[in-house]
Amino acid sequence: MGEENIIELGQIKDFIHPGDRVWVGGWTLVRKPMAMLYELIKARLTNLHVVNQPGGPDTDLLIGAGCVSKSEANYIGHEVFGHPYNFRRQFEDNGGSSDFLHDDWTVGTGTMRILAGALDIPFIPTKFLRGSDLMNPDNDGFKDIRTTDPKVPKKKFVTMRDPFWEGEECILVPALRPDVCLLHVQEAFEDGTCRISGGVFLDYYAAMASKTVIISTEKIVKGEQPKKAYDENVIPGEIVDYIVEVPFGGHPTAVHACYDNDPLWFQEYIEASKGNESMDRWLEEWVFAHDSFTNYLERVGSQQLDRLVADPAYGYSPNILRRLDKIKEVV
Amino acid sequence: MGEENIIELGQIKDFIHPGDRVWVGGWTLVRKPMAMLYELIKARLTNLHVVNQPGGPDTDLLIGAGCVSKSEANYIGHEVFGHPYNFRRQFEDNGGSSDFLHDDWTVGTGTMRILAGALDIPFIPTKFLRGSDLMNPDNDGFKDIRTTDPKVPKKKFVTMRDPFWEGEECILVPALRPDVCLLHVQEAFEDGTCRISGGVFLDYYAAMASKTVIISTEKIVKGEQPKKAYDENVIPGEIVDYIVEVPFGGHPTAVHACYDNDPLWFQEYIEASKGNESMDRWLEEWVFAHDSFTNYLERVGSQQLDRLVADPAYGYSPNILRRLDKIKEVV
Amino acid sequence: MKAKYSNLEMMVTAASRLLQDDQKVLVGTGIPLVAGTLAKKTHAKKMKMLMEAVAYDCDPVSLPFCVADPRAVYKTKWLPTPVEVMGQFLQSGAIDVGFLGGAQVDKFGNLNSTCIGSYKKPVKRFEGSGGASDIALMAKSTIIIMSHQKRRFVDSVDFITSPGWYCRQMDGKSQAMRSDMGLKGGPYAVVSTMGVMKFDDTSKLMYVDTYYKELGVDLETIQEETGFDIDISQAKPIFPPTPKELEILRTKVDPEGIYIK
Amino acid sequence: MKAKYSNLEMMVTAASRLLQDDQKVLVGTGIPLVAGTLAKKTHAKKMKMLMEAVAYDCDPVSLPFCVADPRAVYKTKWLPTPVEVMGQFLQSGAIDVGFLGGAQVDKFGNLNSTCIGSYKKPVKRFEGSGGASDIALMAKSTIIIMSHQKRRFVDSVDFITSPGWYCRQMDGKSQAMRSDMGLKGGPYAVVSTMGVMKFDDTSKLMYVDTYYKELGVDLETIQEETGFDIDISQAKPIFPPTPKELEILRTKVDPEGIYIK
Repeated sequence: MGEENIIELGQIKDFIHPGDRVWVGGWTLVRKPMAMLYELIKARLTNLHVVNQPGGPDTDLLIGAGCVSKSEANYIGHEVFGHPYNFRRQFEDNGGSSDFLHDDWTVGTGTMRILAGALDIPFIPTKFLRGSDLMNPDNDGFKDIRTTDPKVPKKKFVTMRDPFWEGEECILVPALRPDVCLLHVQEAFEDGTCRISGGVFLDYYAAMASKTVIISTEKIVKGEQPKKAYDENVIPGEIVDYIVEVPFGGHPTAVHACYDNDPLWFQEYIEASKGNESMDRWLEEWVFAHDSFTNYLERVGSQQLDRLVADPAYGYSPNILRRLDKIKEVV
Repeated sequence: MGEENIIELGQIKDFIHPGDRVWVGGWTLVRKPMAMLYELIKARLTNLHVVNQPGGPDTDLLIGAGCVSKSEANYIGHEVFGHPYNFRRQFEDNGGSSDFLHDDWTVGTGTMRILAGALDIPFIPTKFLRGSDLMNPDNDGFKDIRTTDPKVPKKKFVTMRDPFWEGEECILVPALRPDVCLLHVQEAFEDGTCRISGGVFLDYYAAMASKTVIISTEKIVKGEQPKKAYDENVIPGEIVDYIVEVPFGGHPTAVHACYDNDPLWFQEYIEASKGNESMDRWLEEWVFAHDSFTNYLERVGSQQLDRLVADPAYGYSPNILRRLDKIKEVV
Repeated sequence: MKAKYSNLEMMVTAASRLLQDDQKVLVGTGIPLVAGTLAKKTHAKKMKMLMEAVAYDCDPVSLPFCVADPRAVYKTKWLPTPVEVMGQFLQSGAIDVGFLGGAQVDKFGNLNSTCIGSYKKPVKRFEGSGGASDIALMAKSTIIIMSHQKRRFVDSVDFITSPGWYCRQMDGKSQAMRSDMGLKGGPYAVVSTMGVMKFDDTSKLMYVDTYYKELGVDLETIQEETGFDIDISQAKPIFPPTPKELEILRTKVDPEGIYIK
Repeated sequence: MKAKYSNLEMMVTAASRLLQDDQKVLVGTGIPLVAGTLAKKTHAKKMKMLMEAVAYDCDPVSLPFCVADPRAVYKTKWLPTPVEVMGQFLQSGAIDVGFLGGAQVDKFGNLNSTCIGSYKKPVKRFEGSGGASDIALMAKSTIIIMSHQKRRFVDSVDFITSPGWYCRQMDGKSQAMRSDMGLKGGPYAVVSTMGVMKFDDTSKLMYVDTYYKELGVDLETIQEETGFDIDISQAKPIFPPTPKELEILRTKVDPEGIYIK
């Protein structure tokens, strides 16, 4: 990309549309492009089809804000912090009514599917999925729309006999083909080249597989770099469409070498996410009330942000107290 | 692997057997494990099945020394230095008689096949191969042995319709499953962890896909390393079976940041490779005559080795004269 | 007299003892991670601990929140992606032990981390498989850790997220024994808050191998808290945590008391 | 008067002029690399030059021996493997121009770098496809560079290594027009030591677009050195290399005279 593609946070909503298959980068509690997601919620985007594998607060939040009508994921949750109540309510209340469709996968198959997407092959064989109820055709969450929705594969999987070697039964799974890919990285160059530390997860593959790639970065690195630095680059600028500089843009998730998870945010969010009314209040206070991400960070508080800043020697912050049941004692 | 798996060059012949499918790492003129190959030739190994994609002086040399009975490759040659006469003679003289079988592929399909091997899936779809005579069943170099040789896939490729998306015709190609993988790297730790600079090519995938992985390294790095250094590691020790320290072990090929191609070697080798007798004389002088790799390097000459040493600022040597037709003028 | 350790501490210690040097162990977050870390810091220092998202051969000095946590990659020698860890190491059968938790386990060691009730209209919906289904399928052996309650130890799980010894067949409907389906691996043990369960070599049914006698657990309680008839005839009292195991667990593995509260 | 540049220099210059800014160009070693480098150092500075083994957006200060040469990765911003360059960029159709050489080309732009004579008992055997077959198939457009001789410009190649406009069908036997097979891309031009050939929009047959008049090349000679009837009716003299093009080619691109001897 060129420098003309360095954008403002407010612009990203223009590049995402209802019905789009959206890949949200990072991994559950780590390097999630939260600042960009808050923008999408403020823009009241609806009918998104979330395809990232796995999902964390990013996905539960988008669901809770009413932005999502379809999700295919292997996991949606907050790991040790608590349960994804917005996601849960979709099933436990409306019993999976047609206004929210969910298709269950696994980390192994999700990985193979986005790899196939990056290779631009329509499907890929895998050994995973066998032996589980995920193979039961009645449990195919997208069963009713596979023949009608062109953004969904016509089948969840197909079995065939290996014609080349021992002739074992194989499972073919369809490629994931996101329309939009949202990633948050530590550093990006003006030409879109990205640098990620602490693990790339599936971000590179998702960027390669997606039609439009939008990246928020802690820092835009300007000017000529030493060759050594180049060796750390993991995403070439050629496959990046837009970048936006957003310090703390991953909060409340952890960004290696920058800052840690914010347990206080999770405690408040998870409590609020237990009911529709409390969730709406949370959205009002934490999203709609802020006309800029700076306002949001003020809401978090500079004292808390300082506590989250990573110790360069570790890549995380040894200073945050992580036992949610004890946090109240110190705050 | 453990430190007990750090071996001597002379031992590697014990881990490779007639009939083995051998992947030779590097890329045509770069980072080829030549010192290990000279050992295999000295051990008079025969009936090897070479599967690396592509091949350079390594493969032409193994063929010329009579070590190879089968090869599947997308390219065998010396790039700008000249033609692979030993490889050529197999066809032009004996017309591809059964004592040497060759199966032609492409870089794209060779890449997909070793990727499938690393994923341990029996085959993978690809868009490559279409439109060319490589799809003509009469041109299948392994046609006669596919049903009888268990080390060869039962079919060269299979076509099928994509059942998931637009229903386009796809080509499935079989995984490559090397028995032995021979690589040359710049640095290895005592636990087998490898560091490669200047491009990994398909070395990681080949190591992952192979039953036995033997690595020659310019240097074995001892002791605890700084975290920063760890980020450069590309092959985990867990998938490495043996390592051997051989400075200049990639000569006459180029090893990034260590030394450059040796045009003089190529000039003499290519000239000799034009006939069976001259090739035998070359093998006598350059391989069988030396009881150690040190002897071989003495034959190359310290003055020439000095000329090949890479300039750290470039990763190669700006000092070698590269026009073969002019070399005689200065040497 | 009252034991000087908790059921949770006994459970983590018992689980850690099942891990050995030279094994490649793929752990999930939570208690499995705690047990794996305890093993690495006690009897299995050379054991390689992997996490699906990025961590390879990790030995955290502070317990990660999740498998992608910066704490998991601190000082690791290699930073793979899930394509390498799951797509290559696990899928190629190179992982020795998979270490899993779940919401429900049944008498054949099938695990459920998807939902309670029907899949379409569940009474309770959980986070989903994550890597559990893949790990239970492709690891050479699986160890399950779970709190011992009647609602968790059931005759047959509501949803087979992670296949045990009696799996779903390729048609997605009927069930068959794992070996008859040509699947390798399978659950080796279930470590609970009351004891360590294993599986009969022939019937593949869960039985009680050891129980936490010193903590006041008796076999009747285990049967009461198990939703199916379980063989207790071979049950032996477990060897309590050593002072060293307890000290390392409390001071080195989870000093913050994140998991072992 | 005698021209102050060689046919080889004219060929490289003509080829470089076909490349533009903002294109992703996948080049093979040899003359294509020289022409690509010349383009980057003259009119197409922003063009991204890729090589199949590792090089991404390279701008060598010294000409590489091969696509994996350390000279190719000098100062490049990213070091991919062939899985990314070929498996992902090329296979997904993200490469704008493929730049190829070969031993034989036919009137439909099919390329042969495999063998002369029959495949099983060839008169001459070559190195093989390398990435040429893949590039000719998946790049949005292909440019071929080749010395102009009757034995190289043939009516029909002995072996279709790299598909042009009239390709081998899926049965591996019959031939069909590229578009009828649903294949994208195709050869855009053949740059030779005598002129620049292009392909008719409808018949897809090769015709002479420009020729090197100033170097004494005439259309009769081109027809003589071409193994099939070639349309010369639209042929125009080519614009000679500018002093700047020649200077950069001789002093910056190949000062060692490795390719341009």
